[in-house]
Amino acid sequence: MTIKNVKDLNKIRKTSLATQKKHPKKVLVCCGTGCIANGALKIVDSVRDGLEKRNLKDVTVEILKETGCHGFCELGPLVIIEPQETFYTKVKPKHIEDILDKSFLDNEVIEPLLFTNPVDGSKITKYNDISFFKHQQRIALRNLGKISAHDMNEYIGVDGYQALAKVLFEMTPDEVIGEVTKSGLRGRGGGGFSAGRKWKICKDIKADKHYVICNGDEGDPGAFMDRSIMEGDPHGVLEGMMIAAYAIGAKEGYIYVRDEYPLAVKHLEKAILDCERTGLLGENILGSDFSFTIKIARGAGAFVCGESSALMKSVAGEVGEPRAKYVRSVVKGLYDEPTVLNNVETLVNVPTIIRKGADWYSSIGTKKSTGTQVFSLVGKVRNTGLIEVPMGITLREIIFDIGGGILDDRPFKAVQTGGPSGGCIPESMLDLPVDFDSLTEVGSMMGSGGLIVMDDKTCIVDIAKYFLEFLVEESCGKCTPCCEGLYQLLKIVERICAGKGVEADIEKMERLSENIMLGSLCGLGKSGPNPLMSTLKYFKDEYIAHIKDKKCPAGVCPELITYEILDNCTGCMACIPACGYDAIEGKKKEVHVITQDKCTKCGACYAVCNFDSILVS
Amino acid sequence: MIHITINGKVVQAKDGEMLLTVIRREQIDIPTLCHHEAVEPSGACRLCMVEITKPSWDGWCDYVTSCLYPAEDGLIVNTHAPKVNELRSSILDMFLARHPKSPEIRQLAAEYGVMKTQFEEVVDGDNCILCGICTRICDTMGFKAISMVGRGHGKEVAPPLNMAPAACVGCLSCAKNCPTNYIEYNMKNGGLTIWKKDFEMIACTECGATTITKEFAEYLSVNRDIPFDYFEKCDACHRKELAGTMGRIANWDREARS
Amino acid sequence: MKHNFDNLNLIFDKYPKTQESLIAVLQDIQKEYQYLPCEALEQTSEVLDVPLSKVFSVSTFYNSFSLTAKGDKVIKICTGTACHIRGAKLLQDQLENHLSIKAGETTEDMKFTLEVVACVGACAMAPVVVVGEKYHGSVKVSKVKKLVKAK
Amino acid sequence: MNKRFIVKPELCTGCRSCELACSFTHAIDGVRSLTRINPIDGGFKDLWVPVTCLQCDDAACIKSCLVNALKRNPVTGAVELNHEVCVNCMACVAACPFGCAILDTQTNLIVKCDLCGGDPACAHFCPTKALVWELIKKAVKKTG
Repeated sequence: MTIKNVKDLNKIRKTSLATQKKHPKKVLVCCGTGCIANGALKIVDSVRDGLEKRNLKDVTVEILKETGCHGFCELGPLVIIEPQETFYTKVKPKHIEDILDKSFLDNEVIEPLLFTNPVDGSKITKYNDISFFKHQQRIALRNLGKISAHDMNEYIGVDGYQALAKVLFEMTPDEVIGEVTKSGLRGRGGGGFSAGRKWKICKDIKADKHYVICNGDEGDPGAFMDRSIMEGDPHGVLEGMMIAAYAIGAKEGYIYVRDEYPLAVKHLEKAILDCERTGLLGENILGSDFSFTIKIARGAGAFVCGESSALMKSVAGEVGEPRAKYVRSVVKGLYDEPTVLNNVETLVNVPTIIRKGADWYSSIGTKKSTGTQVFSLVGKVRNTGLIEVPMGITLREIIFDIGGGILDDRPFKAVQTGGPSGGCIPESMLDLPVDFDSLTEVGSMMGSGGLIVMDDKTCIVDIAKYFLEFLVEESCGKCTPCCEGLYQLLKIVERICAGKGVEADIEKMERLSENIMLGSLCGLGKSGPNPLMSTLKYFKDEYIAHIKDKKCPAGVCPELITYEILDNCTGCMACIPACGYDAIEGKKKEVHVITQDKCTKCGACYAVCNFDSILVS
Repeated sequence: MIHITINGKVVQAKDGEMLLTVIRREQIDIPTLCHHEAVEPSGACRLCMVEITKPSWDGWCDYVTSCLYPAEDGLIVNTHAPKVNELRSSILDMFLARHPKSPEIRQLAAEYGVMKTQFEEVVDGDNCILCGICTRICDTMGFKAISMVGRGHGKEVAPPLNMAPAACVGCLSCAKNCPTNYIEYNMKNGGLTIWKKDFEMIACTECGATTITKEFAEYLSVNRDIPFDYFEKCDACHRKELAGTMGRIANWDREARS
Repeated sequence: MKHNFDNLNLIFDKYPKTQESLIAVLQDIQKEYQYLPCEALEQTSEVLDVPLSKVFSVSTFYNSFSLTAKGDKVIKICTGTACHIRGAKLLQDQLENHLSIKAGETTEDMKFTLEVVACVGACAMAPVVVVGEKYHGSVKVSKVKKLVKAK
Repeated sequence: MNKRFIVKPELCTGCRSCELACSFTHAIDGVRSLTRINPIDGGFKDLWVPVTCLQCDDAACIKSCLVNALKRNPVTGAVELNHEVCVNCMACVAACPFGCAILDTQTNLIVKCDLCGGDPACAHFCPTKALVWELIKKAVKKTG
């Protein structure tokens, strides 16, 4: 059917809500990329078969929901039974019969599939009782895991496109901009620039065309919130774009999505098609004067395309080299026209801000960083996944309350934020309230919200090397300080990791870093030395250990460590085939020996040993 | 006209004209390696960076590439601020590490006091500094025969698919404007080879001298509406021809008068 | 290698014939042939009216594209930060050793291509290896050989 | 500008003062430039033709320049070459049917007559008035 006006929209909403009411019992299967990797699609099939067997085939659509990501990917596939909110983890197809009979048709709980509290080993039944979810406040992720990601009617059922209707018929573009500005919403892509002010600048420029681009080129390694949002709530992204377009007077929009995110592309394509078919995209949307179309531009794998001018070149089908931005892209962007570029997370917040008001939104978070932020909490932490929390929460709360602490109870060493442009934050700053400005102050940045937790087995110099390797690989090669300077920084760090560093290297790196930051053309180079600089600032000891003592305290850098087998070796022979270099010899039930000349220090033996018999020193 | 201050001296400039243009007009020497007036500035080499400020900026300074920064009224520019000088020598040091054999780079680096690089020299480094002057000129001239290939540290200038570029006419503009004379070409026996492509030079019908390739002449003739026979003689023989024609007319005149 | 290029027109027909479509067209070609054959690049240049040099630049700039033929199965080791911390390097070492190729190379029998890629966005399941289209999370050293056997 | 450059071969003695004047006027950093004007033997007894750019209306050199380095000066009417923009592709040298864009092999720059920006030095120094820079009105009167 077509949605010609607000009345049509409300009719669908009513029907959708009525259906929900009629079928309160539901089976929600998480179909985010993580859960699919763990076999969620097979679960969906099993549930479908199971429902058919129980003569519920006709209402499968109402009962079985293929939802977006819950963020708790490590425990996937996840199944939730509504209305009880029973939360099952690591579900296998063989469990489905039981789940349907006992949990869905009856009110029983299948204990073995419940979440185990890592702290005390107790079982937790309800979704919202799990500390991972309990401390969250979901605005950007509001629909993830709740509705079928590809069903437009369900989105409309949860107040979808109401904000669009509100701006089109009750607000002028200036009022929309005013509201978004007042809400204090800042760009979630990294820069943290006020979204409302950006829109205002763009709108005020007289031009033939204005563009809205949604940046879904989540290039920061370690962050995947944009992916989950695009996959799990594509209509939320579209509605945010439409509101932005109405506010600045754009008729065309693009979503730039990484090609590595095939499911996100698929869901967005479906959502756009649904909107076009029903008239939510196209001419005279909902009977208003507002017309808007959205195209998908697939990125092709270049971190530098997160930089606005490079992204816009990529959208135009060119090489993604940034240009110097003395004229900003909001003034002269795609095809040299004024362009608003916001990232996925920023835009998906907009509909809620419009519906609930700027005052409501700005009451959340801190004064200068309002609202919530989605973090991808990953690395050496117990509960890894996507979380959404109010700004101003401390790192300690995130890592220890939500994340459940460090994996294997090892000591916490650092948390890396902001991806390759950010930095490492040490333990002494765990009580830092997290917002845009506080992170920048300590030499890191919010970036897109990746939080990578590191324990004592993570070598900080190796991390610096890792990010430099990444940046050298991803530098576009246009400007000298970034292309050559980062390369030389990497060479110095490589030398240090190999035990060939000298003390003067530290000062050399600091000076070179400063010049790279001063001289580089775009953000990639300007912030490229951040991971190195922040680790130099907070973990100088570890650099000194590498340089002076020729030791890697974390036991990571191959040239500075040795592997030895201890006497408690049970002679299980697991390490022998794991070693790809024939460096381990030994007989069954006898202590094995490593031939040091052959050992490449790859760590495979350490990884497979179940008896802690391998010593790294 | 607007006024800006460069190194303490107030100078006039056109609104929106790039700072580098103004600086060069004032005969102030700042180095560039990626700048050519025939093409749009790209801001790649970063050597032309200068320190700018304004009285209203409260002591705050910015560092910008002068080739890309438009002049604004009241701007105060320092072309040799300490930070800028340090940046330049650092960049030249990076260049020197990458292209230790290039005489042009060595000379420029020496001018900034960098005699030997403090960084790790790139083994088997070539002399291409990836300034993109060649590719940008080729684009501007309309051939678009060569381009940047790859990215980052492994980037290079190359013809498409690393094969003789169909769109190249052998105008040699890429090679002649390369700041490090990296692009090789070979001209002998009335032929030219560049980018692995062979060309035939047009030989003057009078004296046999060569000026441009047949392909280039054909391109100009077709696309620029120039009769092809213009290209068949060299400039010296054309002048001789003109002298002959004018001479004949003058001689008639002379004879008619006498 | 000989290919049937008839399918190219199906790809071209999906998009407007402008430079804006270039990356999308190249992505489809990459999907179809697992790499970008020269002939396909030449045709793309002609059909979209984009100079061949620009097509070549774009083809070599972005990570998604490859100019050499790949094996039947592409194994991608995610080296995002989360995976790096949880041992992606070790997996790379094991896979390289096992397949006797380095990352970026293809086995002689053209069965496997090994690649390291920046984040695939499945950080919560680190370390991740993608074999063909299938994601494998929390990959352990002991599972590596199975990954390569998996059909 | 209401002046024009007139060449009168019948008055030329081939003394080459014009060449010297041109060369010195266009010197760069004290290095003399290649002359843009050449008295060439006209093929008849005692007849020299000072050959220089005719500043053609439909100039082949301008058409041949793919980087817009050649532009007509609206004041003097001369076609001027901007060396900063020129990429030395030799198109103009090859295209000029009168051979008046020339490569200066000393400096590797292409040179052509620019009427010295409105006051041609050669005319100043021509001892026999074979080269004249004169008001158009006057010229019209004379011929008319």
